[in-house]
Amino acid sequence: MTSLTLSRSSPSRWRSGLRGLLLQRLFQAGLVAWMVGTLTFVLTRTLPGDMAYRIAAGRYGHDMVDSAAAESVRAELALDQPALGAYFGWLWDLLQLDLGRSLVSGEPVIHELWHQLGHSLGLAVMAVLLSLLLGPPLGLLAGRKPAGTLDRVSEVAASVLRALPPFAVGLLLILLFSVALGWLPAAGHGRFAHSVLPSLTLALALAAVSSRVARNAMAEVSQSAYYAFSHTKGLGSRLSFLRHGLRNAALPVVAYLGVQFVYLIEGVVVVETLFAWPGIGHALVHAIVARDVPMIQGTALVMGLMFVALNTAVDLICHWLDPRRRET
Amino acid sequence: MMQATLIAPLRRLAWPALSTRQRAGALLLALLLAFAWLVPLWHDADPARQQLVRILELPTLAAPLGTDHLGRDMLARTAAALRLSLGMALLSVVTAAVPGILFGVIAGWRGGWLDRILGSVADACLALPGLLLVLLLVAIAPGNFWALYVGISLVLWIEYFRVVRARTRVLVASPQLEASRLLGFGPLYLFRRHLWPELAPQVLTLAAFGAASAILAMAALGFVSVGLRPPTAELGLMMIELLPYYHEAPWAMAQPILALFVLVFSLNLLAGKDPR
Amino acid sequence: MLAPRRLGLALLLGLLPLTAAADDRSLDVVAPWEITGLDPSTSGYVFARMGIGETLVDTDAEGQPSAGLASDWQVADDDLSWRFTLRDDVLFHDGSPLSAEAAAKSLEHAWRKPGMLDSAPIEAIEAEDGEVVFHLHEAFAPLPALLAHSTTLILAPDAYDESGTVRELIATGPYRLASLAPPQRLTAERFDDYWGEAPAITQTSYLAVGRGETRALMAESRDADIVFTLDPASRARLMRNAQLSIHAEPLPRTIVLKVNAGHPFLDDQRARQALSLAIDRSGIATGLLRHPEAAAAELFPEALGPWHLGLDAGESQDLERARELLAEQGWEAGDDGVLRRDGEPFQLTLRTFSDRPELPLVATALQDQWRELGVDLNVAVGNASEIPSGHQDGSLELGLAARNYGLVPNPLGTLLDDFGSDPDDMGGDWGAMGWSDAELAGWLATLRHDTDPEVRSELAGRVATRLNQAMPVIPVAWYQQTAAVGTHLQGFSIDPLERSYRLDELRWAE
Amino acid sequence: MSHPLLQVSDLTIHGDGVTIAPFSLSLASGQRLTLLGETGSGKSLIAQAIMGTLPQGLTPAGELGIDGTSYAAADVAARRTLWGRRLALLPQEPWHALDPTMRAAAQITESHRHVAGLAPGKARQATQHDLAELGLEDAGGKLPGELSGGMAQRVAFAAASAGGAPIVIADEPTKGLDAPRRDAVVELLARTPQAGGALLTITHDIDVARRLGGEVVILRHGQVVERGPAERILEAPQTEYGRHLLDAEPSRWPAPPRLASAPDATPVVAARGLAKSRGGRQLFSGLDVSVLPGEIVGVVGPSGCGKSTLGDMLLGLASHDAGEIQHAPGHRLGLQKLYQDPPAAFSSHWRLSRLLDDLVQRHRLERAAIVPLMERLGLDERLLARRPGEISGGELQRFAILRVLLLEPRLLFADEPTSRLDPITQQQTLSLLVELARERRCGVMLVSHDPALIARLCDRQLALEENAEAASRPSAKAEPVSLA
Repeated sequence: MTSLTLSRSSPSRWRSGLRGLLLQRLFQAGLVAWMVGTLTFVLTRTLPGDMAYRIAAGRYGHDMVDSAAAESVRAELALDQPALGAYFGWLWDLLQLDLGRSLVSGEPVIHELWHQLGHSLGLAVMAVLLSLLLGPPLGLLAGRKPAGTLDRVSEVAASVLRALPPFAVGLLLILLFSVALGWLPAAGHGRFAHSVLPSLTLALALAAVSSRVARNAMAEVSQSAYYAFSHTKGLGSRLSFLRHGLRNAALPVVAYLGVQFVYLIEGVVVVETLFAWPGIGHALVHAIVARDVPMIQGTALVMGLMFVALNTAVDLICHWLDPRRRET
Repeated sequence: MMQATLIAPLRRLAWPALSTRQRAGALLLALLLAFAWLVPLWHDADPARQQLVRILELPTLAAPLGTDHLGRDMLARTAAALRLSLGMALLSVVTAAVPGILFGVIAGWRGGWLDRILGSVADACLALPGLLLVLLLVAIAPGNFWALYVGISLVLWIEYFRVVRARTRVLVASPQLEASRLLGFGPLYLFRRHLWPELAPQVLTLAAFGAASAILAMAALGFVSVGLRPPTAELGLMMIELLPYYHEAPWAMAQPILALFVLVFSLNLLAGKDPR
Repeated sequence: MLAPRRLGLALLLGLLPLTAAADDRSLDVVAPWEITGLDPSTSGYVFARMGIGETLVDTDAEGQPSAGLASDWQVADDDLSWRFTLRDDVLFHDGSPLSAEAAAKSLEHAWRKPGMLDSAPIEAIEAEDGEVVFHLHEAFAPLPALLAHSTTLILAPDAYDESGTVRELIATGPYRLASLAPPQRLTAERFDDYWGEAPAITQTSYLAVGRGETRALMAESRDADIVFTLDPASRARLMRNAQLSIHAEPLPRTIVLKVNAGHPFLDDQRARQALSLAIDRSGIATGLLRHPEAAAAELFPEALGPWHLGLDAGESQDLERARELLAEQGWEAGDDGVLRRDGEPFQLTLRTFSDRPELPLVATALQDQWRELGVDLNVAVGNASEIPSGHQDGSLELGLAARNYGLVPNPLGTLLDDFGSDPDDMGGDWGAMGWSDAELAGWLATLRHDTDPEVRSELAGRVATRLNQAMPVIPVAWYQQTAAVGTHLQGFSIDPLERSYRLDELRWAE
Repeated sequence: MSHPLLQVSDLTIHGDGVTIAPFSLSLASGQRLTLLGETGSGKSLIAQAIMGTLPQGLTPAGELGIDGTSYAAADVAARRTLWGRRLALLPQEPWHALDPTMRAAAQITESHRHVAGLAPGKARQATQHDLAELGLEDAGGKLPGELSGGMAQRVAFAAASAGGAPIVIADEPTKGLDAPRRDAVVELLARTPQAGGALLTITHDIDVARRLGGEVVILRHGQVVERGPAERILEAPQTEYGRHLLDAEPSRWPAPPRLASAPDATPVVAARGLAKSRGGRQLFSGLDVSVLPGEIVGVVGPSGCGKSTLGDMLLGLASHDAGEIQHAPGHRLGLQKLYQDPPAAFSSHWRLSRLLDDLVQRHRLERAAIVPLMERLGLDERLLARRPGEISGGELQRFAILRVLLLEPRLLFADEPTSRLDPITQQQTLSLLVELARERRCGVMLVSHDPALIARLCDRQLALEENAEAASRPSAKAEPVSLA
């Protein structure tokens, strides 16, 4: 606890708080990388079914897969390597940031990840931005007058959206925007227009939750003593909201962003399947079915690290927004 | 004397008072439970019995909610699916709540190094890509209920842990616990009288949201055909099987979605304010 | 090599690749099958169908082998060596000419990798004075048919790197690969110095979309010009759409039940026949596949000529007869409705996979229909490779798959794989298991090298009848290839052997 | 005499269970008025009615005259425009009224900039000037969380008055502050009238009313009991309640019964050479303390000097760095503690009867002993059916004493037990405590920062020295335990 009587200039306090945070996150990233890697390694080893056959099915399709194909795959990939040797081999490659090659397509895993994860990430980022446009502003407005009409309506709407499975929402959007109105392509990828419907489907689910979080935060702020004092000081409702309401209400919303990404990945899988989007969720399902071990481990690793990076970013924003956190 | 207090906590854990909104949610849930468990009593159609001649029929007397794409009775299947989903939701809530609350109280109460360890374990668990774990677990034991359920509820305990730890820290700092300890009461009494009434509403809210997300997760897995084996009636699986017939028989697909919607909606109402 | 990364980057930066001027609009094709990579052994079927790659042998309207890159071919009188003479005016996409050496080298790569050439007894492939020569160590009549398969696409020598993996797709087809974003998408553009007649449409794209509903919606919203493989439910709806014309062609592909005849419950022919008799084929065809003629009482559809017996699917169901057959073998009905024989319940596990969405559906139908008979069936929906691996380790009891008897123009190649011509080594990954019939092996052996048409059709009839009695593989339903085509296109037709989408015959309707 | 700055005529408030009798006042420039009364007397409601911040369900009636223009009491919207410009409110517990995520200086500058309308540069200069004047030169860069109670009070005052409002309303300005800071607040408030403004103060502290001077109005249950100049009202109150209220000042309390036990009796607790440091700072060292049975030992010192820590050490709740502590032989339950904020020491979810049953069951106590003790403590039987949150602070503290006495304590550490109670309740509670302690020969250590109270009640005093002005404000009520 830095001694309070000493009043050093705030930037240096900001830096020491920051260094501590980054160090801790770096350690967590290392821990996650190792845990995720080992866990997926162990789990893929315990998967039932003969790996050679599964990879052959992944490569040559269900028409052409037969024992000859499986044997040739087994020979090519020397699959019956002892488990421990393979594990340390993988760990050593990992240290050199070489994730190896996909057993099914032969492409380097980094290459596949860049393509598929890139698309998924693009979709996720668009979904989050869209949800931030839809959810929190509505929630903040509803929170300023708790139990008002806007609050009730937005609550029912949020509950409805949270109760509908993503593919039902996706289907409705396709029927409306591409079949009936013809504005947007139903599925596929390539042009920007292709990514609108899938990210909107995800955004609606996210906005439903973030609007409630924003609404609760704003309700709490608007009943707080400092909000009342800001009014009686003469700042009036608009200035009070901008200078004191917004920032204090934004804290829980930003903190919730980190958690939201966990649920987003789940929605991405469903949306990718419905909209034929070349994302990571879709690829992951195939990788596991085809026992493409390097691909599984690479994906798990990158998703884990991405999550840690994201949480660090959220922490930094929270740090910037809330000076109190810099003191502890 | 000590055993008296040991037995006592279980009996007299008072449930929190519910707001009107929550009472409406509880009522809706009760109706669904009644529907799910009472239908088989008076409508004895077998959910798996097929009549390929009478597929996607409109509701008739014999099949009050019509038939699906294999001619199976939709009323029986929806009821069976609700039973499964509710069972799954209850199971995943309990296995997430119990460790979550236990570790949360321990971390909040003891603090210090124990708190830091449990905290970093929780963060690490959250960093694990939940989706990947579920897919791997399901691949290990394809189609069986337990692998699916463990995978889904693996990550849910962290929310309980975080909320309970935060609340416990605040309570441990307040004088009421110190006063009771000075008056000679043991830790179990302190939990029952001081911690539990404070935590109960939050836990109920998390339980309701957790159950809803578990059910939706199972439905999502069904969508990527990683879910349960046929002919199990599960809400997510039914939606996927009936999805292709959304134009020809929209009412067929609407039923599982409506059932899921009412179930999740009642849980959301029951949940009250979101403590996250 | 055109890096798909640039495509990913373009999307991320939100750049809008401008759609070209009206005339060279892109023809967008949508189908369910994903592209694994550049190698013909894994994704050759997509490149063949999109007119990017070609094979030595092509097929004519009746599905018989016809001239492709090879103008014609003869077999030496000892039936052990085949000579294929090549067309002399063929250029690869990189401008280099097609030589015998290039073709032989490409076929050798294909032969070394898993593919169709495995099932032919090839000794060596050489190029001798402008011709490709195959040396076999025993006679094999269907060799030309094998060379029509998409795993034997002919690529230029620099398409391969030293280790034999395909670096770049340099083939001879009317279209050239423009971009590839596995597993979902590729685009192609017209190859101007194509040896054959240049196609009317200049730009094409292929998109793999797994879900049937999405494909149907893309057809409706005109996002795709041609959509292949419509799911039964959407087909009825799309029929009523004025802007779409729906095409359907029977395919030589059959939904079959691979039976482990070595299993104690199933080793008796009567048990297998009982299971077959309990199947309500017309119910499955009309209710599930929405196509009554799909009900299959026998393995081979009409398109396979002499192999087709013309049995009526209507009478193929007889539940009483099935119960009698099982009773004869000592099965009595237990109180829970499941048959028992000296304490053991009649319980089996059926393995199938969801790559073809209709298979789990048919499995669920079989489950219910056999319950009527008293057979308790577990359905395990897993990966396609579980059936061949189950065949190898003997753990398979029942497998439901969609066997393509038209992989090559003549079904004999597939039958040799599935049943075998050597009496003491019968059966195959996707064919019979734990079952042998010396007589049938003999017939197949003669068919291997006898080229006289009467003998072939008479033997074919006998093989088909025997398979229909012994039921080592129980037929359930036949397939249809369906496609929804926008009315703004003309000249569309479906290739019954699924070898090509025939894009080069299409024109924009004015 | 210029026309009055603030004119209130026949102000009444009615709503669910609240009736305030017609009330009028007139404040000219330089004048001060103090509303004095106990909790529930309606003094805060009058201030809120004038300001226009009454909670839902309460409707004011009557006329207000501000700077000559008249406003209907019910027309809150009109008065909103005066906030900060003509009417300034200094809220209760100002450390909660400052935005926790904004630095102190910024919260003052924004009033100069947006209310007084100064240009950004000028507003910053004005803020520096205000801070310097209030002795807060280095507090500008700090967050409200880092300010002590007194510092927060001054920052809030600067922020409220930066708008240049002549009329200042101060709501319970000294609540939760210790004696030295109370005087600083009175001097702070006096600036407004000296600068030509008008000051309306609401307090339950008689000493503050006396120091502020001007007119004093004593309120009880919404009725004006007595009103007049401070010198007359606070020295010679006419009404019986007035006298009763003044007698509640510690300096007027009758002396308690002398300690009966012999000085050489074994002390309940004896400690020698105690030392303790916290957060790197030495709180005290070489401290000797002992308490005889039935003796009242007072503990005095500024907030944050370690009074509570000493208590925890003697009760065995906290470790001590040096020295040793002997307890008279007896059960551990003999060491008990009374808390400053009574509701925080109880779980608010259970009825008091249930809590008592738990205690009786836990220690197999004599149930018969409860009723006479309750009568002795002036606690009505019917209170047992209520929850801690549903009874007054005074009653709850007496219930806490009941709870403790049932265990026949040997040593009772009372940590500022009555600092949050009204004067009269404080007097009743403390006299009961002393009486019962003497009777049951229980040693009491009484902590308070009101020297007069300690001098009057205690047999001996223990003073803990002044330390560097610790930044921790009065033991702020813990995070609101009740459900948000």
